[in-house]
Amino acid sequence: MIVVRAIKKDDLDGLMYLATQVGDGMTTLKPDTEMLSNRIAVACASFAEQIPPEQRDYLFVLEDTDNGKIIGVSAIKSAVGLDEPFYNYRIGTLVHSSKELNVYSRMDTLYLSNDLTGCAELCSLFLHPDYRNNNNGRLLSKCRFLFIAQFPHLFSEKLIAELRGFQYPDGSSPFWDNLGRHFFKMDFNRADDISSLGKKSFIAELMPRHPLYVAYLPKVAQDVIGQVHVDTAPARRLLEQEGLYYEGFVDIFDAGPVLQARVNELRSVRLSELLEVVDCSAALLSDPAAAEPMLVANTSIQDYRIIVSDLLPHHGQLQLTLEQQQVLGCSVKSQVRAMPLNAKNEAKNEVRKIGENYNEP
Amino acid sequence: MIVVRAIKKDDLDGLMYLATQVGDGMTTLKPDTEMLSNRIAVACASFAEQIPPEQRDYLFVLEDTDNGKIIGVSAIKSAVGLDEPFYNYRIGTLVHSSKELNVYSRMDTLYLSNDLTGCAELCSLFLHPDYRNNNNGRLLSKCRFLFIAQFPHLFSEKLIAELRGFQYPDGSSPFWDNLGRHFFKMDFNRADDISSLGKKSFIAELMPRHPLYVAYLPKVAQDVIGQVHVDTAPARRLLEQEGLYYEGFVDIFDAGPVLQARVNELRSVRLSELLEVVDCSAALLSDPAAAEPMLVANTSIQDYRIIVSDLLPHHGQLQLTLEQQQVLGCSVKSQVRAMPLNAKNEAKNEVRKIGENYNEP
Amino acid sequence: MFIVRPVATSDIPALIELAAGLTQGVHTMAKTPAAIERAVEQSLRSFASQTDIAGEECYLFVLEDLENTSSHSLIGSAAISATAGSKGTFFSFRNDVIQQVSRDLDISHSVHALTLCADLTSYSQLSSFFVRRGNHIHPEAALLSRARLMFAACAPERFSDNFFVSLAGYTDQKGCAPFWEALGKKFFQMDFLEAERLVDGARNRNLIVELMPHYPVYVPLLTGDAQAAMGQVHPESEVPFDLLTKEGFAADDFIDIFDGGPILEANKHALSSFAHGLKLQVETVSDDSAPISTNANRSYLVATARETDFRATMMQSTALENTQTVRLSSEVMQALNVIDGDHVLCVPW
Amino acid sequence: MFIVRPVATSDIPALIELAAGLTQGVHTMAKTPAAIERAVEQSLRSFASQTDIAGEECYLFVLEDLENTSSHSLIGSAAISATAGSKGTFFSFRNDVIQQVSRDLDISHSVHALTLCADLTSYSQLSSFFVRRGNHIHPEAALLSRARLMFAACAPERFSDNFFVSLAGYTDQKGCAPFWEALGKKFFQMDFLEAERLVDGARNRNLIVELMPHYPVYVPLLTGDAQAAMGQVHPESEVPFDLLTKEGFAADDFIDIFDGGPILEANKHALSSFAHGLKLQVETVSDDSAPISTNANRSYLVATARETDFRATMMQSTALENTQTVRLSSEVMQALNVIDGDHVLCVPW
Repeated sequence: MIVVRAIKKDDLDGLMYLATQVGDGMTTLKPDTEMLSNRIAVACASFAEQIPPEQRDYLFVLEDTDNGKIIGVSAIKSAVGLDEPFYNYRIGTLVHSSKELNVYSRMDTLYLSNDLTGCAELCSLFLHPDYRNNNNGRLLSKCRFLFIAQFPHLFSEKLIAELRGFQYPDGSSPFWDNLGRHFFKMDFNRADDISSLGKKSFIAELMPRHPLYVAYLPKVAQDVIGQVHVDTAPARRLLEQEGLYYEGFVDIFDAGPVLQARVNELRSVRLSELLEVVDCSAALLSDPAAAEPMLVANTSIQDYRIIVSDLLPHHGQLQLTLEQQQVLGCSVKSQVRAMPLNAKNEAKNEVRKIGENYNEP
Repeated sequence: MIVVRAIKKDDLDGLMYLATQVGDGMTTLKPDTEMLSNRIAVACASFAEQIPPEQRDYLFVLEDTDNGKIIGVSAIKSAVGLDEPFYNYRIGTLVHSSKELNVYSRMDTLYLSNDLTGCAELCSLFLHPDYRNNNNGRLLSKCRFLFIAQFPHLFSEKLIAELRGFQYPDGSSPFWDNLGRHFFKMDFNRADDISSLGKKSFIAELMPRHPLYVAYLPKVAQDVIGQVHVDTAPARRLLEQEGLYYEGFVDIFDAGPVLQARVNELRSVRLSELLEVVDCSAALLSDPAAAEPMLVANTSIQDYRIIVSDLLPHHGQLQLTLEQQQVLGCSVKSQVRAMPLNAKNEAKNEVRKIGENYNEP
Repeated sequence: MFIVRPVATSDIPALIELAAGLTQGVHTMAKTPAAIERAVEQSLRSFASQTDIAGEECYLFVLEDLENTSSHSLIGSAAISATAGSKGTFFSFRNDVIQQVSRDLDISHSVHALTLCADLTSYSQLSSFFVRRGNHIHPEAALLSRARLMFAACAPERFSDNFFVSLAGYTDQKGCAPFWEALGKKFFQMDFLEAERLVDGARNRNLIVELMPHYPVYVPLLTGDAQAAMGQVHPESEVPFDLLTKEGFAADDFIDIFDGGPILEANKHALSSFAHGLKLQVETVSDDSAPISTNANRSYLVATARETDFRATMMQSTALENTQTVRLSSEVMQALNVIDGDHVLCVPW
Repeated sequence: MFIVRPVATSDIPALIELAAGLTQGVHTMAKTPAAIERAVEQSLRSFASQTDIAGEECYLFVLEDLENTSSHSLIGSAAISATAGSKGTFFSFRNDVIQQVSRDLDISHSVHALTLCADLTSYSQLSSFFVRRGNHIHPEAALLSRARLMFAACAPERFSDNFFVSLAGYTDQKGCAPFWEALGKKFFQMDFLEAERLVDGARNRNLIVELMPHYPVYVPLLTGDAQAAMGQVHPESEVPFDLLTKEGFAADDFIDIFDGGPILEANKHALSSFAHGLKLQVETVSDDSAPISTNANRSYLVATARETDFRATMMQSTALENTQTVRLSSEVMQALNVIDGDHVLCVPW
């Protein structure tokens, strides 16, 4: 069976192997033993609630219980920007109008901002290529929403996810080439190296600080503001279905969108339910014809576990098989939190692609 | 019976009378025949869909059908800032940090912005003092949400409501006194006159355009940013229960909060239902013990009408009395749109006060 | 013989004729008959005013060819305003340098930015310079350009301590300005010549602050064309540019908000007419037919030192640097309307 | 008799003793023995350098009382840096004026704002001025302050064309600066003296751009105390302030980013030592016991015109304005280490 669970200390080897499978473009999962073991240590302290909520980094792994292999990872960082400034461009509007000349110009502007400081962030999702099938990708992404629904008091008001911005097939970014490059008098490879070390704030210090009119940029750069990389489009739709929106914040390098949501408006917070576990050996409570995949999680933070099950809840009860109960670490009469894996308006064909190309930075 | 309906040309006298009952602080409802008849003309053209959606101004009146009196008014302006710039301060964050000195300063900033340009606005709510009882205040406010739910295609992505900011009992504003006044070298009475003519943009031109750190202001001014006038607190809660949030935009004069929502996240859009009208003479379909006030509206834009009824819908049907059907201009088998008047989490005692002190500018 | 003198009402027809040769977007001289009449009236009022601080005055001068007895004797005009912002705030772009520092990357570099500013509002402004057949530096063009400053040197209380001139910037054959395309057009939503026509060449109108950007414009974000046009002078303004830089004006700190053309500015002490002007007493040459001196090999501009009935012309003379008096020919004396014992201001050519 | 000369290694103990009299947050002279040693070493390197453009040099001078034979003969020090930003960008607040216009209200007014800028980075900077018992303008204080500029006038290629001095601003008895309270403290989160200690009085460190506001600070939003402190000089800096304004420095355009103290600046042509300095040849007085002249009623500062072994002192003399030579007493010649025929720079007192 496939389960997502809180990471443990002895997952280092498994995570290292997974990291070697990650290509470029994912700055937070590099095959570096020291970096990863540090991160695991922070994650374990997070699930154990040994460090303050705003310092936590919840790391989830996808395990194939048949062979004990770790085949995917995803994370929630409790708060961004508290160690070093977290920069974005915010798109604003300025109106210039003159009645005398009968001119009304509504102009988009870019403000270098740290407005998202303190938000929780979804990040570091990676699924092994061999397992990009069934519901694995969606489980890996959505497990985090159910976690937040179970422990909303651990999170700040807002949740964000940074998505990769538009690139040409050669990897170049028309936004960077027409904006950042002018202010960054340094070889691009060095910029890239620094950026991949997560040192974005160093680069932001060199970016223009006064508001910029978007109209100053060539059309090719204007057009990609808030656009995702073609491979990231399915991930964007999935997050939007969970209640995240593009609210005008973009990455300072490639103008990729930041999606954001109020935690209490998330689909999982609004619609997930606490249910009582009922054994499966008795007659089915719900109509098997109406079955649809449900995310089902236990309520333990320290040993958080979540699976996909096919039976619908009925009057506050949910039937689980013995194996499912074992994998979740629960038993009859335990409480579990559950919600449909797919949002009502999810176009199934699209989200099937999740996990294939999903790259969170 | 009490009904809210689209305003009509011959409501001028009724509206004029109402306007004479309005005190200060409400800039959009002055007892000025020309101004009001112009506004009614625009509103009639709006309901008749004779002008483009972004120019519309939907004006609703509360009528006591027993005596034909107009006893309240409220409105939705389709889009702000398209005639003259619509200014707000936006609260942003800037982080200044130096590792060398081990200093990390997270600073709130004020940006003069036109970001809300094009949003729809809730405005002009006033209820005659004699009728500030029962559900009249809430009907008058909430009728607009059901209207939006019925005709969402007529509205832009976002809806806002400006709320009056904090004032001392003598009517002075610590925010204005410590910010605007420094830049507005003009007698305050003149400023107030100009502002009450709706000429805010003229004043905004004199306000500082570069981002301001909130920390520059005295604490007494910092503290009232985003705070409502004490009389406006119930209105704020009501709007928040319908799905509006304070997202960091405030008035440039008194720093009163602007509440905003995505139209498709409004409670009315998410939860209201289209129901079939069923006569009341037959047996009650729903449990009368479970009765709770419902907002019920017809589906006509030109002759929009909305009342409060006490019976719950049942399996897509709603029972209405003959009188209710007549007032709504519908009959058996007609479609109506309905939702519970009160949001689940509404604290009833608080919202009772709505209408008593509710003043939208 | 050429003289510069204050404009008179009778000059209006000649000015209207002269204005036919103006290029739109280049010359700041009044173009329509109505505007010319207004400028002349304002000048008459300005010269007649009793003033001891710089205010709304604008002094208009004409260049006359005394040897041309036809109706075409008036061949140029030039003006000087007491303050650029007399009727509002005068806007320009200031060339700012913004320092960008990243400690951890050990990088510190400066970025150029243009800031809309009102710094020149209280300066005195030279404008409206135009000379018929003016594509080379003729001495009379220099006379016309510099006579304004000699007047200012004679009546410093009428002017600011600082002067500037905004010269037309680069436009292509079609009247299209690359700097405007990259900047002003995005806010004004119209072509350069249309905008110049609507604002009537002015840079002191409130609509400018309504439409132009309030935040620094980072130069690296402008198109290459626009960056190249910054501070570049229009071919038709090269003559005044050369004359003015020779006089002591310097371009660097400010450019025009519309076409990016250079704005030349100077403190009065940096200007030849102030720094090297010699106030001397007139001494009549007894025998007018004889040469003034065989050593009269220096060229000077000479102007009346009085404030009313100002006149300026050119002459040859011996070196005047260590003298208290100057000998003028009767022709020059007549042209300047001075007599023995009057004072004149002489500036080396 | 007082002389000013370049610092020598042997002066270090005396400088350390001198530094005991410094007030923190007021004096920019090096305070710790290690910092003093570094400053002396840098000065020795700077004087020894062969340079024709202004770079990282910093020249340190000392004031010596030749009549005091005790170990306390060294009574002051002053420095001049070739460029303020040699080790980074020099930051200051520029006094900007922002124009606010509302057409429909028919209002146009200007608002003062302070902009963090790097404009002074390439200027030469005077600093480290300190004289023991220096609360009044003693002639020797003037000698010390001005000798630096006389050196610059003799070796202009070593310096910028523009000079500035930042003087300590107003602080109260407790060392609290109202300007800092209203501004810097909000970003640095520490008291004024603590911040000055941490940055070591420097204004050219990257942490400044990391912490200080990047947007103009509107002056009307500052507290009344802070506004009053803008450009106000600390009582202990009144002597240098008076000396420098007399020399030709002007305060107006810039203030210090920490305490709001005045920054005085000038183009070299505005400074007496450049504008009124007379380069004259030394003529020995034959009979040293006789008075040089009964008309020796003018006071001059006199300095060696050479770049190495610079010396400056004061003397009485006849008027030197129209002469090519100057007669020096043997005492002065000895103090300056010059002989007959050498050149010296004389500046009226």
